[in-house]
Amino acid sequence: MATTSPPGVGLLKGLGVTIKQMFKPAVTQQYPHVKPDLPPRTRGVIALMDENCTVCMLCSRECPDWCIYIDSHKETVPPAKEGGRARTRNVLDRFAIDFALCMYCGICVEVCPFDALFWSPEFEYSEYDIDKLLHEKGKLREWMDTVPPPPALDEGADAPGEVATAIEKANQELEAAKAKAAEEARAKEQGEQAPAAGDAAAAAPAEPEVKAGEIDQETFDRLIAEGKSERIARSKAKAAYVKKEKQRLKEQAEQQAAAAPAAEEPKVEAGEIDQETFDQLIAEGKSERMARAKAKAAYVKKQKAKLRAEAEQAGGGDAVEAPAAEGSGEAAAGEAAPSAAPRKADIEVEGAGEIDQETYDALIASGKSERIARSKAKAAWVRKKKQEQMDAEGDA
Amino acid sequence: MSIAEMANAAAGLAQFSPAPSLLEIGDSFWLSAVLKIAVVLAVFFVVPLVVGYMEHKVMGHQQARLGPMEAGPHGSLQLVADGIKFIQKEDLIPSAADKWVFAIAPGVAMVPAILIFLVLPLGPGIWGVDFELGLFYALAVGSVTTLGILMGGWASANKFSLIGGLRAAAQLIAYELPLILAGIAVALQAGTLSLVGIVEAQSTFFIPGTEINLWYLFPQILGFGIFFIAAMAELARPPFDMPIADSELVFGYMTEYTGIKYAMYMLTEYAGMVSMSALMVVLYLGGWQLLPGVPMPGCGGSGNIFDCNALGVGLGVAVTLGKIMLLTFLMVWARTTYPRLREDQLQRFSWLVLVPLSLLNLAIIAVAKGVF
Amino acid sequence: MSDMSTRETVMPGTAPGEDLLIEVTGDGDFQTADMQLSIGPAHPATHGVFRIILEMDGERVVDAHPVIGYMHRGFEKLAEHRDYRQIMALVNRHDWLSGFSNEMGVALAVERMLEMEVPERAQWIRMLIAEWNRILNHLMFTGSFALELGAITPMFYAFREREDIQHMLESATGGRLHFTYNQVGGLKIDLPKGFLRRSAELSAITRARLQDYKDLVLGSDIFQARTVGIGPLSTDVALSYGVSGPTLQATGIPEDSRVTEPYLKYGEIDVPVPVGENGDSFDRFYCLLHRIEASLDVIDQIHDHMPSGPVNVKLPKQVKAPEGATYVRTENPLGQLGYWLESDGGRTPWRLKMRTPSFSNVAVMPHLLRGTLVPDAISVLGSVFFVVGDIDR
Amino acid sequence: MTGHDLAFLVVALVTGGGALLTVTSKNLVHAALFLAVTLSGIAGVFLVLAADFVALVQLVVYVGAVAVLFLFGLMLTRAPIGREALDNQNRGLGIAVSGGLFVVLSVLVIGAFGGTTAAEVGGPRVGDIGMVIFNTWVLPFEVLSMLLLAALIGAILLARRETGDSGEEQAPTRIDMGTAPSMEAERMARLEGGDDQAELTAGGDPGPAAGRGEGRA
Repeated sequence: MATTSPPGVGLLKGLGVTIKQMFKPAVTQQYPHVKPDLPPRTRGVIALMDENCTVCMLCSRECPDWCIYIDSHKETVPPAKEGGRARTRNVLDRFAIDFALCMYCGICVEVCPFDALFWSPEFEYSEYDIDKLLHEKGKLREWMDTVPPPPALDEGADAPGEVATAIEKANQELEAAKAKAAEEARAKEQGEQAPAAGDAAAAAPAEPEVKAGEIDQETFDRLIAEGKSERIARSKAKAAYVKKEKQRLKEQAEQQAAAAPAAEEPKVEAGEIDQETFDQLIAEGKSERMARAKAKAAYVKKQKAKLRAEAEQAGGGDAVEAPAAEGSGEAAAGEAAPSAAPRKADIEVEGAGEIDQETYDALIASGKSERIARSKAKAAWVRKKKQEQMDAEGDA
Repeated sequence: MSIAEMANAAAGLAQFSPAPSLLEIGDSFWLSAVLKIAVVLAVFFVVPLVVGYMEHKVMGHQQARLGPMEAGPHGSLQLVADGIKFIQKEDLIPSAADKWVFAIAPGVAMVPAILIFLVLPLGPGIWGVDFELGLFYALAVGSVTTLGILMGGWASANKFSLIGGLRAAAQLIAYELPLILAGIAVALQAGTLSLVGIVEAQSTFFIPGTEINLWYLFPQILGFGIFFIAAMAELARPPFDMPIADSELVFGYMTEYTGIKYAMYMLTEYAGMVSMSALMVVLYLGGWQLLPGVPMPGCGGSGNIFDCNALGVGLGVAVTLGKIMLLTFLMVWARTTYPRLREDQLQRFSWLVLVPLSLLNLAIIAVAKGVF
Repeated sequence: MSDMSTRETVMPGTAPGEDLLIEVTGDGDFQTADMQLSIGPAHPATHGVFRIILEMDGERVVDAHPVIGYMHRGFEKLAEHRDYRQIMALVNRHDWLSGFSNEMGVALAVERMLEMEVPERAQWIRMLIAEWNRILNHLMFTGSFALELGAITPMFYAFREREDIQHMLESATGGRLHFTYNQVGGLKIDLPKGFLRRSAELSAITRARLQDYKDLVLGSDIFQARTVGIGPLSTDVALSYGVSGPTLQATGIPEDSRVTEPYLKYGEIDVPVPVGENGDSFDRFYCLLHRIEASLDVIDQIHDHMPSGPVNVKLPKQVKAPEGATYVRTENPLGQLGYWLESDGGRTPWRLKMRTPSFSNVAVMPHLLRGTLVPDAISVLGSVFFVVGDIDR
Repeated sequence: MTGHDLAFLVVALVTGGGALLTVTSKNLVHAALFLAVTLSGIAGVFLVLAADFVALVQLVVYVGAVAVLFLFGLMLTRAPIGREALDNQNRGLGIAVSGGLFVVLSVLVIGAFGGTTAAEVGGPRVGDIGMVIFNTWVLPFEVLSMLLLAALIGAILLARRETGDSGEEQAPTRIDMGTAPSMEAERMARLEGGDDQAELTAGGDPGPAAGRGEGRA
């Protein structure tokens, strides 16, 4: 296989390669002085558009290493129209990504159905302290400024879904506008006035209705003037619009509340503690701090329950849904209360090797492979045993 | 070559009169001694750093990179920064090591490297001592470095270090022979072992029938090649760096060394590059002479290369350093280009190729000397 | 010295309670005891946490014992608890130099089980990126093998080329090493504008620069002195150990899954397969370098074939492979990669068994190392291409 | 006491101390290193006596080559290196022989040069040495070089034979590590017969074997 050049020629050729390279420019990038030019799709850091987040928890659940932390609570939005139903909606309290754990797979960005998560090519956020790699909501929101617009797709690519829809819609509108213009032109021809048909089409009246995706023109103009990219300006303007809208709704709600004080939400004064719980915990030997936190949580819970009961007794409209999570004070204390009832997972079943013959036969009959049938049957057996034990305990 | 010719050639060695060094201050022995030591140490510590910087940059650009850029303008103080770092580092001695031998080994390797600089002529009148046996002295002292390497390799109590030390010793012994044989051919032609004398001899070696002098590079191009390869092998420079082959032996005899001791080994290597290059400059490239047949500006006629004014001295030193840089550049170039050989291939190359060739070279020179 | 003629040495073995007992009997004062030299787990030549214990007589290797498992991360078990989307982000990490090819193997397996029609364009793009991924991998080994033989420069040249290619791939996938670009049924998103033009450009540039490696490494007399005839591997031995990829092709047989069992659209194009003669270190490197050229040929053909259209199919919210099992083999850069996927119909695999090329390549190592010198052992270690994560999983 | 005398005294002390430590050191490698110190000291003595050529020969031959070869040999062979106690029952005899040798040499040297100073003798010039070797002593010189050549060739031959038929000379090495029977059988086959060995190096460079011999020579 070895090349059959005379000895020494190979050595000289090698010298030629290196000396030629010496007079070509080096490819080194002097990094801190020269920043790398990264493509828009680069997975550098995850940015959060928190206005778009609906706390659906999809990202957190799909994350392979569980590095996304989300806390939220529910708020009741008063009915928009009088006599309507009050709605509840999730309010994001905390959204944090631990970049010390993150493996940059991008699944969270991919699964987010509401366009709340984006990749940014920004990468300079290393820290001396690993704790600081936990980016909270505010910091994640700041990364939004660095999110570049998505690159144009290759010529051979299908247009992305939303663009295809938009094109279709635009075409329809264009058709409609043309038809309308033609009609108007005909009408105006009759009235011996003939402005350009195009003008008429362009002068379509602005929609008075407020739509999602509307932007706050003022903010948009200001940001553009500040030199931000159009994309960022647009997104911020959207956010500003949403914020304004929220403000408006809140004001409306307050006005309504002032008009009808009875409809006020059950409110609990924070800061107070449930003395009973506190004493009990102290007696159990917990630290004062822990006890205080738990007692606070207990107080809040009790008060809420009380208020809710009162509200229900009063029979006032819809019942307020119980918060899904325990009180936020308790979550902060970092310890979930152990549940009193035995859970299935806690029950130990002896003899894991046995199989549930019935299931096994059924599976074999349905044409499953023996291996799968066996494993499923095993699982079925364990499940049964557990159920039996639980039943037994329940009886006792 | 007849015995009578050999005797005549040897007799030529006897006609020696040491040339004066400009570093002599009046008649004071001690003052001039201090001055000489200062100059030798300054050269020992500064020139290897310059060579090291050159290596960084040349390697960088030959590898499509820039090399160091941060410490000093264009990274020129990188090695100074490295030196400071080495001093700050913890001085570790492995618990199983022979502490005493481990500690003095880098010194044993470094001291001979300094001593060689004593006889190297850097310019007209710029040398420590014009020793009658200069060439022999340089090669003899240089061979002691082996001992320091072997000591370090053994004392580290590390298998990789031991193998590295043994390889270094085997390599140094194998390449001592062609190195000395090539050097002897030059001494034979020049009729002296004094390094200054050899430079002088090259200023009076004319192309037959003309007044144009020649360097020994031209008659002894074979000897130069042998000396260059043997010098690289002796210094364990790539492609002959088996003693420290990082992919095989981690770092050979230097594996366990840290901090200042490691720095001493490294300095020894670079000082070795400089001293070997300086020897080659003296033996084959006419020392501080500008170009063959071109008289030195600032010096007396072409016949006298010692009678120089300040310009001539400065130019002479610059020319010597420039030639040293050229030779070290060649060594660096080889380092970036070649993979390393295997120890046994290197040994075979020495015994089967270089030694016979150097003997042939010696014979040619001796016959030529007898004929002309 | 008679008391020295028999000596027992106990050395730490590969597992607790399995210490190796080395007994050396000999006569004569110059009989030397064999020395154990532990190359790794942290050694410059093993590029990863791989350990190989050499029993040496002087510098000659008498026997070699590879010790693997320092990087075991339980990929196969982890995969049983991850849905298919998460598995994509998982499998591109066991052989981190062949991320795309790994993901593709799993995607192909699931698609095969679902009997899913993958859009044409997606298949061609997969091939394109897989070939670029192969070049990235081979460039890495070109550099690292030369580095292990003491030539430092090819590594830097290889990284220069890799940087360009990685930047291009990043523009499409967002990743440089762990692409996570595949999904069941195609790709996550189409190529960005200009990608194909850049790909064609880089193909020409890389092809031109390959000459540098040939002059600097392959043609160098010293390189040939260090590799020709070192660690020869016969085809029979290679096949009995399950060796694949360039290491197998070096023994002289053109075995390549892209040709012998074409997947994607490899059947529609011409895939050159370089082969060696003796299966020695030189031939292995020769095949590696020429596989880069072969991949560039393939890439040029892909450019000519690239259709337009969608790159993925609409997926249900939860992809579930139907019950059953399949085995998918693909030609990974390092050799044949196989995924045995068994599903019970759930959202995660019931079992995902990996057959990785590095494992087999390392298994043959002791056979190659016996009788070599330490420097040749390094030459063998560097030319039997492996990634430690791919051995240990 | 002149500076010259002082220098001699220092060098002589180093030499003598090195010699004493060489014979009393319990560590073989340390002993060899002290021997190197002693030999360097002797080079220093020559230098003080203005015999610079001899001093350099001493350095290059004894320190640069002999001492290194000593260490080389110690490290290559299985000599008891390290902190093992090194002692000899023939201490008394050794002292007697070396003492006697010292007396005889002292008497001879003082008898020959007693009363002359170093300055009077003067260091021999290289040219003089060359003249003497190539004129008066040319025959012994040639005979000696033949002897060295013979020794060199003999050493290479010895080294080659050692590795040439290693299949027989190599003592059986048994390694019990609980491997699978097939592997074990394969290993035994390899160790007993030369077939597998031949296959391993077939087509390969025959160099390593020969090369190692040279390395050792």
